[in-house]
Amino acid sequence: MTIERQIVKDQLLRYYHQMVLIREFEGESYRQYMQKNIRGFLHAYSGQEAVGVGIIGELENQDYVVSHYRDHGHAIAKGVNVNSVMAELFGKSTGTSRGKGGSMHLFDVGKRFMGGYAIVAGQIPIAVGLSLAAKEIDKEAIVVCFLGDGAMQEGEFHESMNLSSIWKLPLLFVIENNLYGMGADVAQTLAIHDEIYKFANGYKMASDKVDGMDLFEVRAAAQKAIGLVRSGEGPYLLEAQTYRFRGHSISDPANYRPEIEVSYWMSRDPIEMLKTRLIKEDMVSQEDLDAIHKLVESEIVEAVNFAEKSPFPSADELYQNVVSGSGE
Amino acid sequence: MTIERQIVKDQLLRYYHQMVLIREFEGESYRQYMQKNIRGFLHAYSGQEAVGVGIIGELENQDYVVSHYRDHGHAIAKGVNVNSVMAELFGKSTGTSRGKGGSMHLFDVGKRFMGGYAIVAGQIPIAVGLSLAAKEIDKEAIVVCFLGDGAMQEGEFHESMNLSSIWKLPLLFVIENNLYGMGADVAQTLAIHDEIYKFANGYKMASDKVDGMDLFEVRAAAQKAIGLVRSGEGPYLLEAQTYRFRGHSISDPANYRPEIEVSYWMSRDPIEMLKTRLIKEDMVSQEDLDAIHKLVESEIVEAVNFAEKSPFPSADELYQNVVSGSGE
Amino acid sequence: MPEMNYREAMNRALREALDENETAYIMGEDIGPYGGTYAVTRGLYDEYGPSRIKDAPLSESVIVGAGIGSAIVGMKPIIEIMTINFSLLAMDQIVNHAAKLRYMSAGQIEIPLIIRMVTGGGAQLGATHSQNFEGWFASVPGLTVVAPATPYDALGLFRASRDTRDPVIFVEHALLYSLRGDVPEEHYMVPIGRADVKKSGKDVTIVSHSRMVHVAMGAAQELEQIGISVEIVDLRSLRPLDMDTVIKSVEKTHNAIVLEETWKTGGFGGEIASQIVELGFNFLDSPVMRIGGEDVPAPYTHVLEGLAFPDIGRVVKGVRSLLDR
Amino acid sequence: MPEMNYREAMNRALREALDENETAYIMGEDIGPYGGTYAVTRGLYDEYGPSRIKDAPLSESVIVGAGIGSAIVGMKPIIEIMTINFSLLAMDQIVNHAAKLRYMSAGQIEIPLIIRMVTGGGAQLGATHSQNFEGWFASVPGLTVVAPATPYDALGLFRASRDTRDPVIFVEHALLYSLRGDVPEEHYMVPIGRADVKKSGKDVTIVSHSRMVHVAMGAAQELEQIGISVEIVDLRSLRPLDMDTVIKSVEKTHNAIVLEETWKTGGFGGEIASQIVELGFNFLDSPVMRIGGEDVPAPYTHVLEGLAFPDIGRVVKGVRSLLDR
Ligand SMILES: Cc1ncc(C[n+]2csc(CCOP(=O)(O)OP(=O)(O)O)c2C)c(N)n1
Ligand SMILES: Cc1ncc(C[n+]2csc(CCOP(=O)(O)OP(=O)(O)O)c2C)c(N)n1
Ligand SMILES: [Mg+2]
Ligand SMILES: [Mg+2]
Repeated sequence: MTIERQIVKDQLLRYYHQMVLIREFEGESYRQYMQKNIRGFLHAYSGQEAVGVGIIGELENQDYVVSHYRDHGHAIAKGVNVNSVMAELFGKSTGTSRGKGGSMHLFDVGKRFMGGYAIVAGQIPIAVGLSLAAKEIDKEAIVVCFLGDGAMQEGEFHESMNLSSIWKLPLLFVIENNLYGMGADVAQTLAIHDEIYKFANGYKMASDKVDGMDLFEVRAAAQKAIGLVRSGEGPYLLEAQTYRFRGHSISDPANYRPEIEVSYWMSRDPIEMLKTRLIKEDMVSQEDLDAIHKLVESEIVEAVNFAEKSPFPSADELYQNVVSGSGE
Repeated sequence: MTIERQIVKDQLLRYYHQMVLIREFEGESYRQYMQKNIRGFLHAYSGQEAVGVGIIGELENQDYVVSHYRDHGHAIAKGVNVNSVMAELFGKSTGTSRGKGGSMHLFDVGKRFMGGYAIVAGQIPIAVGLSLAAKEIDKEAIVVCFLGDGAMQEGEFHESMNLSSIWKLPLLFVIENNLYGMGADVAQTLAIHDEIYKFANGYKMASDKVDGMDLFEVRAAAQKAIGLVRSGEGPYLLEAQTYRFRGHSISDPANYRPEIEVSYWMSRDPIEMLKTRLIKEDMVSQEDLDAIHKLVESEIVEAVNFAEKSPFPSADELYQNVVSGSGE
Repeated sequence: MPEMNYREAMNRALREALDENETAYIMGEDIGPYGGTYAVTRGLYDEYGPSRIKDAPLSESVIVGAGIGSAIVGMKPIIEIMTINFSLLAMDQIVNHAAKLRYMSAGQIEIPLIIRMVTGGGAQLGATHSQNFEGWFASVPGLTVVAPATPYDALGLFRASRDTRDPVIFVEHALLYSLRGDVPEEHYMVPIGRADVKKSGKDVTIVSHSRMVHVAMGAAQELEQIGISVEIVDLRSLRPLDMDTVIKSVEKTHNAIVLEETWKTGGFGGEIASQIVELGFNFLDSPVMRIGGEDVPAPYTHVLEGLAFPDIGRVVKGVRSLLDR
Repeated sequence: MPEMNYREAMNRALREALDENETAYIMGEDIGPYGGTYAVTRGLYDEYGPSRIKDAPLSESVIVGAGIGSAIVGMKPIIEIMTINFSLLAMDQIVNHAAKLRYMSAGQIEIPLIIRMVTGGGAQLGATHSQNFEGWFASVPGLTVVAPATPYDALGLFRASRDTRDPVIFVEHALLYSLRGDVPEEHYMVPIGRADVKKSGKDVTIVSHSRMVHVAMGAAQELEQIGISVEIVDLRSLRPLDMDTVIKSVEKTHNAIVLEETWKTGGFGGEIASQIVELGFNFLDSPVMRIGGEDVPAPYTHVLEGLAFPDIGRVVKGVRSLLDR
């Protein structure tokens, strides 16, 4: 195998690994929820893995990622440690936010994963601010802001599109269009639901759409988008067409979706699609993939172990981090 | 003169009268402000008269108009009594809101003039609600919502565009694009400033632009827009290109505008343009117009007289109208 | 009397509203096929259809604004803001518009609008999803703020809210939905602005609303065992505020505790405590005590969240320290 | 000591911020060529240029959000929300985000952000433009709320705000901008969380902030003539709240009045009054009195507006009735 080929293969396996890790992490988090080790809201990213992994994979370490409450996938793709994520879900002091944030509020500033945000669209103005700083003082970084089709309906999205466009900020808006808000069909709630990416025209912003179930397509679209954003052309909007395989959150049986629609999208499972292609094009072997599944299995076991064994935060942490120096 | 011609002439003179009345009313209100009979904020509509008069002139009595703080023109065009408006500015109990509202908050529900609103864009969601009721229980009325180029930058505008579009509400958005917010050049604050009407595309909403200084053009555009809205086609966005002849408010000397720009737009004074055309096309005589100016002069004198002579509200009115029955 | 839970009482209240007035409609996020986040509207979409049960975009401002506008010209909108946390996005429409148009138009405009919101913490939803802003709304002239603590009051106060010709902020607590209680078949109404003595006692008055009423009840039970008799006043509405009932109680017990769930500092409890002092200074044997939430954003983990909100233990302790017993 | 007015003090404060830190910038609506609605930023645009003085679109939410985001990664944003009334449109960014990110990230995120806002009524701007919401912000853990009443404090507190590593709501009063006062040439700082006895006296303590401090001063002057000696405590910041200074004063005077401009019911005055009772019950000769705005939306006409906000006459009357003199 040539070195180039080896590099490509390693990279592809890395992507595959991330996608499987996200999927299995969430499967496990659902089980842990049933056992009441995890509480509150829990929103799974399952089905959308190719989007987060494909886009974040094209970023540099110094680039910032901003997410929302469906943030496990983005966090893991940005390199946040799964042990810490699981511990956060368990509410333990070894969690990303020492148990104070929970599933919807993951943060790892060291990795430039700038947060999960639970107010729909609330993350977008903040992403604008990060990109302002990226442009003015950082100068090397760009910002990727993930948001849903539902978040587009909020006023804050509009304000952010406008400001980032007139100031030509290095900001990539990624709309993960999974066709639903919570249970509301986006066709009933967003006027431009069938050509979302064109919404950018109203801001003179470049945009495109991509099949969010196909990692290769996502990577290609991401490369183009990121390249433009990094070159100083201003913000860019990328619509990724995708689907969430589970309900909106763990408490949602998702009865509002027609079965035929669900099975269509299930048949386009991004992990399966990637696997099939990798095997078919002989890029990796079944053994390579098996090894990854095994690895993920042990990573998940370890994450749960780590979370279980970690201590809860102590009572005095209640008052810490309210403001600088509080609770000390 | 044929009957048809007489009707057309009467109508044109009515428009001319309204435009002059608005202009002179505001001139007088500035003088009264200097004499401290009027206080608070005072925003003149001068320069934009053809927009309000042209569009409202195409409405039926039952149609609703919603305005903002620059509302004298819209109110007068909708038939609100100038005496009451002047009395409101004077803070008198004979004012449209018994002196409680002031210049920015004119209301005459009987005339279906549904208010001036002082929070930029705050009127837009309310106009959406009026049009929802117009569609569902009124069935005959439509709603016109006036807003500025600046108001488009607010999130509430976006939310209102989207909702009214998906619900196909009978709502005409009129953007009075006068090139500035307060002092901010819209080219610096709105990404799509040079083709504002196209912003409607992002909501699959019909739209057009019109020269807002030319009453005839405004009327034609209004007829088309109103016809579509009334026929149940859903909302419509009309951009009227116009200019305010005075500063943002009485306290603004408007130094931020290049002189050449000001003089260009002044040369397109909608009242002068209308006058020139009416005379040139022999639709009315100079005497007709002189008579109107005389009439307006006396109307203004009367309005001031009325306002001066009216009593201030009594102290117990402070507690009235907080909630139903309060202060009684 | 038949029993039902708070959710069922609210569901019944909504049905009545729809049945009794054909211009009544419900509008909110995910109240359609999804059935509502807290399932209060479950079933209504299928029964009444999309024109009465309006599934709205994620646009809190225009949802409230559309409610205002349609109320102005004769409809009877019932708006659901999924949780009070999201009302921050509609603050301008509520505070600058709904609350003020009657006044600014000198009564030309009337807004008979009900805005339902779920308030409160305690479900490990973290800092952005566990707040109580009803006290803020209660400080705004022009608004009416109602906060039932029982299924009976929920239905009765909702009926009264429908008769109100001004915007009503109707606050339901997430953790009360499964609470069961008696609700008569016959029609009744609970007037707005009338507090309710949920338990009578003689040593100390606890003034409270919404979920905290039940925390007070739990504490009262424990305290009973050591011979302390607690009177519990459920305000039921924060605006208008029925201080008569509160003062009458304090006159009897000579001691008062104001209990609320939100951050203690700057909470509405300060208003109530101050009025108790202003109106009942001479009845008081001890300073009015306030028990409220800790002044921290709500943490996710249960070990900390449990410390952030007032609970029975804290109230018991408070009462004992106040009475020095 | 040189004299300058409050506006000039703020302008100097802003210049210093820009001069001393190259990542500091000012962002707001119409602060560019227009010069700022209250002219506080006048001249800065020409001097510092558009990258330091950022004229923003009319988008309160994203203005605040952009401030937050850029503060997180090292800039020093100074945001101007033209008036506090418009902050309702940015409430979500301020309360759900700026105030909470430090906590939710367990300290990973820090937001050294100053948000300036003009508060208050009294200029006949009507109901939507005459409000005081600083009390709401002061109830939110994570925020710091500063409200200077004099040019000296304005500059000194702004300097301290720049050193704060958390979001500061910096509240200026529209009617104070022309107020003159001494401001030293030498560098000084006014620490946040330290109330100031603006006038010492012995019969009654008036606790207040922002413009109302001057109303209290006016009342004190009148009362002096009938032999009543008033002590005036200017809180200067509402969060943190310096109750030590307040209680020390009440210990001396035995009588307390809390004076604020906003609607009395549900105002922040309830917090202060309650704490006075909680901490100083035994010092009090009389119940704590609150004087606040009338519970009405602000009317336009001066004959009514004059009745809506506390003024010298009302404070004089309040003091006399409290002391029964
Ligand atoms: C301001 C606000 N409104 C409502 C909610 C409740 N909510 C949480 S997620 C969600 C749906 C968002 O849909 P979308 O943006 O498409 O994201 P997806 O969940 O599909 O990834 C809603 C309505 C919220 N958290 N914040
Ligand atoms: C929410 C809000 N932000 C800011 C202001 C202050 N303000 C009043 S008018 C105005 C400019 C609005 O410009 P535009 O919408 O173009 O209307 P125009 O005055 O040009 O008619 C601003 C910024 C306000 N009243 N409300
Ligand atoms: Mg979605
Ligand atoms: Mg404009």
